[in-house]
Amino acid sequence: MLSVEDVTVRLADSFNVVSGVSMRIERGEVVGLVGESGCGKSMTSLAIMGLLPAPQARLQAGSIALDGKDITSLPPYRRVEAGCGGVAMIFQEPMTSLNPVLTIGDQLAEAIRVHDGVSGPALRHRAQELLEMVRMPDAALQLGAYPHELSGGMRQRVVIAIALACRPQVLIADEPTTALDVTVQSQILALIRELCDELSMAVLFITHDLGVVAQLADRVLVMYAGRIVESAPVGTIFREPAHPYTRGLLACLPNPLARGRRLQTIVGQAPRPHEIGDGCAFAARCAYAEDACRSPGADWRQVDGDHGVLCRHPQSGQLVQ
Amino acid sequence: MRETLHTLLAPFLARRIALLGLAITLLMIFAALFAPIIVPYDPLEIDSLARLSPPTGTHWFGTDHFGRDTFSRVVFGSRLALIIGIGVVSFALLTGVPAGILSAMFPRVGWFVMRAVDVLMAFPALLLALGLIVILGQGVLNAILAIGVVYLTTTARITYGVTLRLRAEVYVEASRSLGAGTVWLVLKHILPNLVSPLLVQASFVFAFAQLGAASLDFLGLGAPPDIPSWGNMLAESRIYITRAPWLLFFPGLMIVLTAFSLNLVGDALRDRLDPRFREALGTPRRN
Amino acid sequence: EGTLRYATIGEPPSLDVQVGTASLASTISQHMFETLYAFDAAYDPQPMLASGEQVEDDGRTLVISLREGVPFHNGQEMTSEDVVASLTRWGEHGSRGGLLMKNAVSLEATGKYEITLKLSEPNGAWKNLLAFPNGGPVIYPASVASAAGKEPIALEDYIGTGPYRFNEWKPNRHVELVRFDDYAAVDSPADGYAGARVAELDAIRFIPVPDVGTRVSGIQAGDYDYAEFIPGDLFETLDADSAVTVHRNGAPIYGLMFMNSKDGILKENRKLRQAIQAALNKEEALRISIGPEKLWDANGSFYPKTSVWYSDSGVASFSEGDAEKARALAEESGYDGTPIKLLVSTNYQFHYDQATVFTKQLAEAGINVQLIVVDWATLLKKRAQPDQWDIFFTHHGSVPDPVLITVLNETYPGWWETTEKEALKASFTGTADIDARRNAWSDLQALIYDQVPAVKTGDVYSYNIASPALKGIGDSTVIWPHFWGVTK
Amino acid sequence: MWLYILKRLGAAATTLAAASVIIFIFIHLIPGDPLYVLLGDGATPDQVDALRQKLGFDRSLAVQYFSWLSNVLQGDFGQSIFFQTPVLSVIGDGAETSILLASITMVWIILLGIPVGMIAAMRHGSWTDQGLSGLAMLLASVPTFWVGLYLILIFAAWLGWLPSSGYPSIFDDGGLANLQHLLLPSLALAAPNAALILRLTRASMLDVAREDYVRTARAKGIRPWRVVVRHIFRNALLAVVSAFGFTLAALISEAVVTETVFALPGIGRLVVQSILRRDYPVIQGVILITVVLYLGVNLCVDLSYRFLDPRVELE
Amino acid sequence: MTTGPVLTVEGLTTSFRVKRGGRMRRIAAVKDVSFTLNQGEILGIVGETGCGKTTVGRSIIRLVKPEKGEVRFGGVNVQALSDSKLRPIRLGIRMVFQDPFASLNPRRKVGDSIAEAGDIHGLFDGLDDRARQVAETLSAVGLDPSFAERFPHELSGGQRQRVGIARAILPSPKVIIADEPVSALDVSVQAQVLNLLADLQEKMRLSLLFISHDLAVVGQISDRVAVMYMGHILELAPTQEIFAKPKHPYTAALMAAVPRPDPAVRIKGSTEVSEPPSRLEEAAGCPYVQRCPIATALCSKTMPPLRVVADGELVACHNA
Ligand SMILES: Nc1ncnc2c1ncn2[C@@H]1O[C@H](COP(=O)(O)OP(=O)(O)OP(=O)(O)O)[C@@H](O)[C@H]1O
Ligand SMILES: Nc1ncnc2c1ncn2[C@@H]1O[C@H](COP(=O)(O)OP(=O)(O)OP(=O)(O)O)[C@@H](O)[C@H]1O
Ligand SMILES: [Mg+2]
Ligand SMILES: [Mg+2]
Repeated sequence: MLSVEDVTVRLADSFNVVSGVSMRIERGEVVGLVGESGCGKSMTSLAIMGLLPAPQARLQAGSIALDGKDITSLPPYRRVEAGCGGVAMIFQEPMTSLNPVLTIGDQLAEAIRVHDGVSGPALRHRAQELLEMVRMPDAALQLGAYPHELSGGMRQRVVIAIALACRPQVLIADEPTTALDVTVQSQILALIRELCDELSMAVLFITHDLGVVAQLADRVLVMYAGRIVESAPVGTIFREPAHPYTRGLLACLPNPLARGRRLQTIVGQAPRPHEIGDGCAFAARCAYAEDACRSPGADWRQVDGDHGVLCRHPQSGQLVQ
Repeated sequence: MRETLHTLLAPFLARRIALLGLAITLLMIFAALFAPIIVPYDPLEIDSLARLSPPTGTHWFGTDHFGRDTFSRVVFGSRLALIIGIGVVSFALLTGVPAGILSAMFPRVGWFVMRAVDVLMAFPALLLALGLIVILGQGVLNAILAIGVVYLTTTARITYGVTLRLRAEVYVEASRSLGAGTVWLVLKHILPNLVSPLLVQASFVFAFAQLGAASLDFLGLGAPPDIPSWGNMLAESRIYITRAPWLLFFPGLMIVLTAFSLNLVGDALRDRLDPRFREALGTPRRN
Repeated sequence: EGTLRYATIGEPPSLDVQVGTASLASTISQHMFETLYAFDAAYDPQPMLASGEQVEDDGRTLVISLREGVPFHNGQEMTSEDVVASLTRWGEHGSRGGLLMKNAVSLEATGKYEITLKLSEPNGAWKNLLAFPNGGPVIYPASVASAAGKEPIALEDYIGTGPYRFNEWKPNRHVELVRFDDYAAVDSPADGYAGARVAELDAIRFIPVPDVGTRVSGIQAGDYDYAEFIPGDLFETLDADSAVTVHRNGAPIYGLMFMNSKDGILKENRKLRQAIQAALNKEEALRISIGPEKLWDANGSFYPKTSVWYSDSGVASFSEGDAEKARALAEESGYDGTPIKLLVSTNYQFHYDQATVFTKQLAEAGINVQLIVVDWATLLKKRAQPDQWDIFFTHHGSVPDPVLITVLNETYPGWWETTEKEALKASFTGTADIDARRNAWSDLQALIYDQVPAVKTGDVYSYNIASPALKGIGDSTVIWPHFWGVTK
Repeated sequence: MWLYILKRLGAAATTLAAASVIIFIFIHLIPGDPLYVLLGDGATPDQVDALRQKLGFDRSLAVQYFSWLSNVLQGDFGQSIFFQTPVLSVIGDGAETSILLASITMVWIILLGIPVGMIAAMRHGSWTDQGLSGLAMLLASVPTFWVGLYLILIFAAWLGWLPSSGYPSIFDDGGLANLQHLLLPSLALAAPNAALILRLTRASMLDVAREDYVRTARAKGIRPWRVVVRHIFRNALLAVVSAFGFTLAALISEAVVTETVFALPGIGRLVVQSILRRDYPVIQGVILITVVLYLGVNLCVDLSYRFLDPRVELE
Repeated sequence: MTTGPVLTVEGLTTSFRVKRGGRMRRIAAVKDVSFTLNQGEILGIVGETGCGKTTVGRSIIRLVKPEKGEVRFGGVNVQALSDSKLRPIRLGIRMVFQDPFASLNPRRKVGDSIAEAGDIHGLFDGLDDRARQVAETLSAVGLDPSFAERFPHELSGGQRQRVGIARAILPSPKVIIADEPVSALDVSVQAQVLNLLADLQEKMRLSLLFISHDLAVVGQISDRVAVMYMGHILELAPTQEIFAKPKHPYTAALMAAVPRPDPAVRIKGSTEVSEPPSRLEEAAGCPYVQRCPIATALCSKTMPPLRVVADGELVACHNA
């Protein structure tokens, strides 16, 4: 459905924040993209949407194709057009993703008009339908509400409804639940899952929360310092992660059920974009790193059928907590 | 030290036009400091035989109706411009900043102070300055006071706004949680963080003080006419606009250049130091 | 035909010219109000509202007959009753009324068209005083004059006999006069202010345009027809400009620096005053402040050569510009370098310019001057306080009789009052004989140069500019421009 | 809403009261005597005293203030000392000019400032943007009277295209054509203020363009220009509207000099002349009215916020 | 390990005045909260956004003035003290803030921030002593002493939070209130900071009030956990107990909603909206009543008090 090849995003002060990211997402599949803050998740998604913040960031290389059709050089409003089977996106901050001076109905209608070309009562009807689709209570009433009159969870639903108005084939969700409470988060996650199945969309779900990934994704991409370092079905990632980083990450999750006072840690911090050298970006924090790791040239290797990793010495075996 | 210098210069290095502003500003300060060395004539020297001469090799900017050399007067005028600028800025800062901080730190007192500021703000600025000048009498110091009062209000407002915001900052709260008193908070947390918004404000005030002073001079109520100031030169020579247009051109140009360069400096500082305060500092012109 | 637009330097104060002396007020109101006599081009008073006179009793009794059939703007005919009421008010409250009327024994209407004024002493200047409209005895209806008393006359009572009548005063915008169709003109050709006044224009509008550049470009652009107070330096350019006609005023004005005789360092210090006088080079000051030589005259006499009052006594001291002599005199006077406070206003550019030049000249003679630059309103207030100043700068317009010169007035700031002066002044006013009066004036002028109650700074011939379309602007000897006989 | 307006009016009344005291005290601190100005050079002390008594200036300041205040509250601003006519009619005569001048200037400001600011913002970083921003900065640094003098020199004296100065009322002969008298002054007056609005429009457009909801709008597939008009501009306008109160205050101030240069019979020049003439009642009246105007405009700006921004709760 | 209480909170109620709908209204952010913090204990407080966790912490050290209630520290009622008497108390109870970016003054060197408490109270014996103590503290939180000369913007998030902790332990306090000290950090760094806090607590015998919205984190570090909802503590129990057998229906729902990092146990969440009611509406009963599956008529009438249901387990529910 969506295929991304070798996408590289470069900042104006000439660092790559995303380097050579490739991925494929199929219809009806939820792919989780996890990684720490600043590793380039949002930049990847914005590159797909064609919404990279100019002039600070630009697409340096790579191509993006939708349904086999290259959309790399299309402006954003063409990428979402129904005709070519669009991409839609929901953003991290439900509080700021909606225009504060327009009603929910207006903002929905705008999107509907672009994609369905309807107007008048049909428009209103469709708007209400979309709100109902995201399980908004009193949908008809809420059309006239302003964003500030809604709670965070409701706003996130509106944002999702707007994305759905585009009748997208691919939905990109950039940390849509980070700002929400766990109880609300679980509602939104369930909603996305349901919609994905119902409309058989391809979903790229971006998060830094491994728990969320475990709950929702079919497949997981782990990102570190601008690169995809591991890709595997969700079960494999959590059971038998191959990349030392992934393993470290999983090991340092707090676990109240197996409560011990000390947690395992990964030493150090993720590098900032300008600190990334040519070699493996994780080498400085990696227990298995050797001199070779610090020079360029690590290749993507397939550990298993659909389990790949970007590491010279991937680990095997079950992770024990 | 080098680092501080670099941080200070950074906003200018990033933008060529800001560098121009800085250069003009420095040139003006240089002219003001070394005026007696630079100028070919005594700016007050009357020469009844060389009246209203157009720009020539001997009088680069021409002469006025007293036969005084316009170039020398323009150069000397930068002294007054500098004095007015520094004076107004200092006055505005020395009064506005304490008023603003006090109001923000002690809301009860602050209510009254800010109402007083509101009242002052409600007067059209130039009229306020005019009125004060007429009361105090003409003079450089009084002009500084009169214009200073105008900018005291904006400075107090900005200080008040920024201090309120700073007061709510987590690090201020953190300091309070350690037992810090008001004086400590103001000295260690509020003031240092006020420096850059105030620096920005200061450069705008400096720029607009020039326009304000020129307006007062133009209405004949600014610096005493025997002091060579750009505004006075304009006021004195405006009747010659048809006969000797250059007489108005050069002093006017100097006012524009000074205000322009300081605006550029302020703009660059603001963009660099305090993008957050853009709105608070958006409309400083009051004259 | 049409409306004449006159760009004035500012707003006139009250147009009640009996009380006020502002020249703009005179310019405007002379179109509305008339006096019994009016000056001709040679500054000889000629009958205007009067038709003739008889002088009896050695000049102590004046019987003046009035023209018949002269209507006021309100339609009433002017009679002796109106004249008596007007002259009475003028005598009591008019700014120059006292000069004539303080010696009045009686003033009566001795017929419908005749009045009789009896004086305790003869006054040689009587006709001049009755003819001079500035602060002078213009004739109002009796009801207006007696109702107003010492207060300025209200707008709705601006009723006179002149060729134009008051129409409206829009503050800040304009004062407008319109033609008075029933005007009764004198039956003689126009001559100076005298003779027939023919109103050709429908209206005259006096528009305040304080900025001089704007006044000039306004004439050039055709927005105004006539503009006053044009700086000397523009004279040559404007003279050459075909879009503008220039009208040089034949009656000069002159700057006056009054010395404080009541208080301060100059009080009774005649030597120091002479030192100051000796230091000044008035030519330089005039050249700088006025510019073209056509527009000034370094003339020491209080009257131009063409005047009957011209005299050269004392004028040798007029513009010596002798720093050495001044230094010596100052030393003799015991001057210790104390700054001398010179009060000057910037509202009149040439005051300030000349004061600046004089300051420089005095400094060269070792005399320190501290310029106190204020606006005109402040100056007027300050000069009444003797402790605030040593010298103040003002100017004086042309007056047809020396008795009107403020230097001679003891109550005028400066307060010059010496026995020599009193004696001379008495012999000057106490006779109607013109030669005796001229001699007395000549001595007074010499005394002024000796005692230095004030320093004359030289004659300035102001000029006004007009659009070339304006025809018939009278000869150039007038003090205030008038627009009867003018067409557009 | 009504409660809010009432509260604001209450606050404005306090401000006004304070302002009126300040005005009154300030004005009487001004040295100089209106009576000498009125009566002229040759006035005798006797005349002056008589007039002083008639006008009530011999009473104590407090008494004068309260009698003035009670008169003002009844709509009587007193008599102009200089013109001997009611202050309100003096001000009323100037009001036509000033209101028209301010309106035309506002039109210029809006017509030039906002669209050009939008263009600069949309071409952010380009030469167009830098040129326009630089020009705006330059214009904001120019004294209005200086521009005014050169405008007169060029367009009136040299080219003769427009009248140099003055302004005959539109109710006089000439009618609406008289408005061309206001063209040059309004341009001179508009220049720095339009520059300010331009910069503000540009800055707030750029700020808003960074907002998340603009990204959402783009992601929806809306055409770029529609994003600009509907999402960016509308929100950017909030900051610009708030500057209008400020701009008006600046206009009142700058009109003082502009009206003097262009010989416009407006309130600005009236007040300067009145200060020079010490015509206290007129100065008091004008300043009081401008203060009222300022407070009124600010109230309107705040109210208009409510209609532009649903988040705003009027406190 | 734990001994008697160092900090006792009783009936703490704090409200804010806010402007809503054109009127001033009171929002009770914390209602009748009571608990004790024992010597050497870590007490966790969890709850969703806006439930009043931070306000509890701020009320204890009187950064906001509570409406009612007592806070006893070392035998004195903190709430009754005058401002000047309060100052020394503030040395004993210290706070670590959630946002490591906002809680350091960007214009002060790290060393100055760490030394601030000492500076305010004049505790240093000259500059050398100050430098030495700062260096020691930096080492204690695992940072190189050279960090004293750096500015906050030169530090990573984890490093800043260590500085934040360093500031809270010089001079050493009795109680630390850690308000979401790790929620702004990435998991890999979060673990480092959690370990550091635990180590320090043990080494310095501190008592720790640990506030977080993340159940897993709280569970990891705390001895006991208090669950807050809409200003109330609904349950307070030892960690094991609360995770194994939550007694309050809200605690149970919260536990169920936490996404486990284990794809094998997927939650079947509901897609229906159920969110906390508005804080502006004061209701007499239990705040959870609308969402509670076992609510009875009584629940909407009276707020159940926090009562002991088992040894050391307190629950505020009529039906638990
Ligand atoms: N507008 C921008 N200009 C310059 N650099 C940026 C910009 N936006 C992001 N970056 C940088 O690009 C890098 C990648 O950012 P990105 O937003 O993709 O991270 P992320 O993985 O989404 O992080 P988070 O979890 O915090 O959202 C970061 O180092 C960030 O500092
Ligand atoms: N200064 C304040 N003024 C007004 N209301 C406030 C203030 N501080 C907090 N509140 C309100 O009090 C309630 C509790 O806030 P508090 O910050 O204590 O919650 P919290 O549990 O710490 O939330 P979070 O997890 O978001 O930090 C919230 O409804 C909040 O809106
Ligand atoms: Mg992101
Ligand atoms: Mg909190």
